[in-house]
Amino acid sequence: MTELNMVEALNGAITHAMAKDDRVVIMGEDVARTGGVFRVTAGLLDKFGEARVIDTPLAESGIIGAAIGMSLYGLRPIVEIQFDAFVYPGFEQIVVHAARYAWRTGGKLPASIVIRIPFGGGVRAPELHSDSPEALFCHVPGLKVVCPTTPKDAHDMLLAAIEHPDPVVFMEPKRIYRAGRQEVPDDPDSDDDSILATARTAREGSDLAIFTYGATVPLSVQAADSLATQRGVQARVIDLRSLYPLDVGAIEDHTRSCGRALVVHEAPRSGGLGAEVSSLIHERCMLDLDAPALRVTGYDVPFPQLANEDDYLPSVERIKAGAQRVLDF
Amino acid sequence: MTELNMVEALNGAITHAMAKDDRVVIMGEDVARTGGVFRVTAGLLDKFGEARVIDTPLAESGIIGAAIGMSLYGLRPIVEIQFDAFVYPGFEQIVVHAARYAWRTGGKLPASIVIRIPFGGGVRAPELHSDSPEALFCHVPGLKVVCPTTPKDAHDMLLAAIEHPDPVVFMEPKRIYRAGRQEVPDDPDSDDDSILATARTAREGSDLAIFTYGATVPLSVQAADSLATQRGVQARVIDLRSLYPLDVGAIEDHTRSCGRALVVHEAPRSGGLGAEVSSLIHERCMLDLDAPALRVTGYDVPFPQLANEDDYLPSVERIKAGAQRVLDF
Amino acid sequence: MSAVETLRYLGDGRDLKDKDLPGGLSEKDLLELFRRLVHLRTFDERAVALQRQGRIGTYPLYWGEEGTQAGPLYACRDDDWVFPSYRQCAVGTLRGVPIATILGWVRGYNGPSGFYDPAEHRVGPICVPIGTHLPHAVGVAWAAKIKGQDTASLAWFGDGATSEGDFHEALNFASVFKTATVFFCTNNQWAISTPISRQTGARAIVDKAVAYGIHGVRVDGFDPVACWKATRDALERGRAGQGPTLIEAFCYRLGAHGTADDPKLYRDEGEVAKWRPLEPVGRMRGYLERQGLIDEATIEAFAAEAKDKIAQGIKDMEAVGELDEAILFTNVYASEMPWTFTEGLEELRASKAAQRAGS
Amino acid sequence: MSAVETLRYLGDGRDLKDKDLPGGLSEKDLLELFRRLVHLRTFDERAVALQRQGRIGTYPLYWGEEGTQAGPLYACRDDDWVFPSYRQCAVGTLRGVPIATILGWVRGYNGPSGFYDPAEHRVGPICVPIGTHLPHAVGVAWAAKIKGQDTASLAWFGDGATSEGDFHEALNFASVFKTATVFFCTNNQWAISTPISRQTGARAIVDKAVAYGIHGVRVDGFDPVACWKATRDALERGRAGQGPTLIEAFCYRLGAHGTADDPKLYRDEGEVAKWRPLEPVGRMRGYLERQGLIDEATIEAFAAEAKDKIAQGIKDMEAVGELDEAILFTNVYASEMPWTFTEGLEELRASKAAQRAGS
Ligand SMILES: Cc1ncc(C[n+]2csc(CCOP(=O)(O)OP(=O)(O)O)c2C)c(N)n1
Ligand SMILES: Cc1ncc(C[n+]2csc(CCOP(=O)(O)OP(=O)(O)O)c2C)c(N)n1
Ligand SMILES: [Mg+2]
Ligand SMILES: [Mg+2]
Repeated sequence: MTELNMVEALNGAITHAMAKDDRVVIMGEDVARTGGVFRVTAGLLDKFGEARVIDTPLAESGIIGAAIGMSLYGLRPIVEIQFDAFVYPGFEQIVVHAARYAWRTGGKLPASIVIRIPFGGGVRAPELHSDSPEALFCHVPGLKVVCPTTPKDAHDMLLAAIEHPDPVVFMEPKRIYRAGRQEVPDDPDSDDDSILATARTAREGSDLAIFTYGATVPLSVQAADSLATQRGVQARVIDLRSLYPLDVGAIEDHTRSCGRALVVHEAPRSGGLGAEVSSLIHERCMLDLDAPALRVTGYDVPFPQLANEDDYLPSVERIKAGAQRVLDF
Repeated sequence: MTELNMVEALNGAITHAMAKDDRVVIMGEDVARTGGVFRVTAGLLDKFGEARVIDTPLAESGIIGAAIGMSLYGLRPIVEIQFDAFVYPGFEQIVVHAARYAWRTGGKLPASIVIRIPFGGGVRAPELHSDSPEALFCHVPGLKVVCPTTPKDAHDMLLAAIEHPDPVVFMEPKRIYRAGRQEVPDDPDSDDDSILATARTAREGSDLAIFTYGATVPLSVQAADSLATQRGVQARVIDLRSLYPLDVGAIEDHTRSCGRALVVHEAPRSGGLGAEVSSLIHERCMLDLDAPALRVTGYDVPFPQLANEDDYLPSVERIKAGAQRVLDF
Repeated sequence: MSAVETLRYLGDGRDLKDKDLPGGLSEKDLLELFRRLVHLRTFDERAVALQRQGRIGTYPLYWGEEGTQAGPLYACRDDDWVFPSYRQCAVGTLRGVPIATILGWVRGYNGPSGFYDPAEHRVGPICVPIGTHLPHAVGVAWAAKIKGQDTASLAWFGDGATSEGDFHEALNFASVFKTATVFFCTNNQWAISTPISRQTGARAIVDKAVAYGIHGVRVDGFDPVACWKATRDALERGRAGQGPTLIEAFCYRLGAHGTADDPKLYRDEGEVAKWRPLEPVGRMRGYLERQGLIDEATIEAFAAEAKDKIAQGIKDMEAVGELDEAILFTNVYASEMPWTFTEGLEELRASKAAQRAGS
Repeated sequence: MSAVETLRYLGDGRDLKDKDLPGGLSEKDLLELFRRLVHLRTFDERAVALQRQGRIGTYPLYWGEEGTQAGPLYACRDDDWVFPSYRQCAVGTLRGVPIATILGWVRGYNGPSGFYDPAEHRVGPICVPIGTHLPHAVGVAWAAKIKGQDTASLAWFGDGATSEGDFHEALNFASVFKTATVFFCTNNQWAISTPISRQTGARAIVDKAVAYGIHGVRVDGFDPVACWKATRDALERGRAGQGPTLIEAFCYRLGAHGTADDPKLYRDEGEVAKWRPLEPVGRMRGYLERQGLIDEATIEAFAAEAKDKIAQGIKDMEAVGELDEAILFTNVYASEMPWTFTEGLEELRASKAAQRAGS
């Protein structure tokens, strides 16, 4: 079995799902002829034909709205949003329809769609190609929001998302699309979709729990490694995977067993997912905390021009500094 | 001087601004001929004419986008969104343009617009007429987000928002539009716009600080009064007024002096503004806290059908229960 | 600019002459169509009365638009999906949706079973956000096409809806992918207080079909037969792979926007009076009478039947007892409740218990 | 269906014959227009080279679309506002925007002074999100009208942009409020890898004007004079209160979508070769030569001037030194920095200091 990067793993998952279930279609801008600007859908057009691998007109609300309609008729559409910030024109369809269809129909007819969104910075892209909008979706009732960090998780989580009855916003950390390779069996370890609701331990440790997701997971692991060598402290890194609902059990357990916690993400701080995680930590584990849980995040500013993006992005240095503040409290 | 309710106070503020500054225009669906579905703009058409009091086509993205364009040419447009959930089609224009124009132009040309959004439930309205989307805007870099709770604040804050150079999302708690009357002088107390960035103490007390905004302010005051009579504890109620940026000084001071804090809002809990306030409280005041700060909020569900809305809305009872949990910790 | 051609069959018994009816409508069909108009009219008038009595919430009356609803629906095959806006809230009752469910929707309270299953009736949920259901109609017909089936779809919307981006994106998608979708625009010339002149600079809404290279037809929206005919032809073209059709049903909003709206604030009631005599129920009844196709007894029978059905629907709605607070949470996800819901429900139940105990 | 009429003046020296030029263009104007084409072409070719050398970021080349930019701009009055998309990123340099500022934008780094002030040049910021600047153009002309001024506006966008809801809403608003706005669509028949046939079912993009009851014109997008003429007429109509115009500049995207794109993946280079001879710079040069309006010396002078200006612009861009991290925060609000910014900046500076110390 060959090792795959995240792009190949996602491509494999879609191929696998489309081969075994002809209700699955993939649609979006430039997904067919070119196989997507990130090549996630490369080769699918030849394999499954243009009825199921669909280059759409340039209209995100129309894409998502049509996908919702397809799902009502029994298809399982996967939508690709070309870049993070281009999901905003489709925001209304997601909030008022994708998220509310099950509720509006007394639970009888959910909008079973997957919205794939390559997100985040670090790829030296032009304006509006580096946003991290995930927290917006976590505040919209009726959605599931997930974010894989490893090729295998990306593969297994996408397969689970496609089978999941409720709409899933599938955040793909584009910065680590090709960062590392991993063995990825065609069939996921389990066929229940618990992977869509549970966190994963990315690094063991007992002195500090670092909760994060996406491209800041490997950075947090690096920070933890360097803290281990430099200070001899062992930080545990938790890859949240599920952004809504959060794995509150994991958040509580890891916080309690470490007594100290740090939350890391790339999105702007105010109203980011870190605020929710931090609130849960303090509301539920106050007495087990030796220090307040802190946040290392992006700043409350528009994602900067590319020459400055390294100043915006949480760095290993900033994660370490945040960890120190929690440890030295 | 006569006493005004919030609707009349807002109407007065717009009249005042339009009379003294002909750059100010008001636009939206049904704002002119009928004076708005809530009558906030009643009478303006006759006073200022249809060039400046504008019934637009039914298209929120077009409305907000055109208002941005007007502001580039030197006007000061006020946009009325008819109901909370109908701002979503305009979301892209708000996030990628209104919020980023100043940044994109090196601070030289901000989008100086005010987006008025009657929001929240409790008015027995149909689906999508009762949303509380404010937290979404608080996570969008480049916006100011405010929410008045009294007629006088509504008047003074709207005047300040109209003069403010940056885009202001002006959340109007429709449930208390006509709840109470207050003396509202034509000219605000101060002509600096600090009112857009500072919290207000709605009720004095020293045992517990309740942070809230909008329609849950009067409810929190009621809860505090009843706690005073029933338990002899005095809860201080803080009307945040500014949702972004938050008045962190006030949050710290009130938390420290009370030692206990509760956050209350109507929006769904996860990722709501309460998460940010709670995080700030714990990150900054941990050692001054006798108990974890808790949240009393709406649930993570779509706003229910109107017959059930009282089950969704934070009630005096639920606020008291939350306060008790903090007090009895 | 040349006047816009408008399809019309039924006269008004005065200046407008009756025309020969299109093929495909037997006398039985005509009576059935009229029966449905009576049903919708009766529902509407009863609903307004219920609202006045405070037994249901704000209600979007459609008095005068019965023909734009019953006509197109009668042209649909039973497996075709239709997507109503709030203005067509009751149209589903012609497809087996319980009257009580629709009334419950207006009342804001649908009972434990909740709202109907759109797939069961091929009737979309009542759409409140303007124009947003149009892409769904496209998706349904598109999905059928992908599955190799010729199921079509139809969406109702108003003149105001044509200003929204979703209208544009939906028609564009339907055109590019040639989906069998009928875009049925009820141009009643008002969007709450906003007149059509503030909604578009186009000569007519039907002209917007040109922008998508699709077929467009304008019909007399007060003529149920014209609404039926235009829709039937559109469905045939769609199933034949010729793509979508934009139908403009030109009429006038004879009632208020909703029971909370007061049109006197913004329009001249004289204009309303001018249009009122053209309303479809009396119009079709007059036609059937002129043609000797109906008698008093049948008319009364239809009226009585509708009255009984709706009376029963009201009983059923009001029989639905107090709602368990769990309803806030139970139907949000098709999958199992997340912990946030179970904790929320617990908190809610505890506080309600405390409240009961307290008082 | 009838063929779409396409306005054209300049021949290609082969099958396409030269036509008499429209009034209003003196020989001086023609030379000036050509000079601007040369300027844009030179910028584009240098920018592509810079990208290849890694001196700037991904660049949206516009090779062949110079006429759709210089032509319309030359028709504008100096106080008219124009709104470019990324594809017209350099057009502002014809309105006094420093070349270094545009190159800096592509490089992702604009120096302490940041981006230019749109009001100073009446040139909107380069718009990345497709179609979203069209409502801004409407708002500008609308505001002028409210102020009793006849300033007009123009927005450039592509064929793909016509699929977005904002295109529709903007044209509808402009039509209803009769704003003096020119919607200039460069139909280069591709949206990245998506051909125009996947973008619309309309016979031609210009047909979309009918949907708004506005004027529409189709021109040869490789003919700078036709682009100028259609725009000038549109501006006159607009100032006269006759509302907006939709101009479709029909051409072909001769280059890649951007420097990161490989068209071989999705289109036949043979087709490109077919269109290439029609490109505007050589085309206008040929015309001027056939008419004896230009000589080698002038051509070389224009080329040299452009080369020097852009060389200087590159120097200026690269002279901009390391950027202070404060730039992340300083320009987000026109009002004073909130506490979240001052704290953020503090954290950032501390961690960068630590990093420097550490290494
Ligand atoms: C996106 C959105 N914006 C605003 C509204 C508020 N609203 C409800 S009905 C209406 C007017 C609709 O007019 P039209 O489309 O002509 O339909 P009609 O009511 O005449 O049937 C408006 C503005 C809404 N429901 N959705
Ligand atoms: C809202 C939005 N969606 C998607 C994109 C990604 N994108 C950038 S350019 C482009 C194609 C645009 O094609 P067209 O409008 O024809 O302009 P052209 O590039 O041909 O000049 C796409 C899809 C974007 N920038 N904005
Ligand atoms: Mg209408
Ligand atoms: Mg193009």
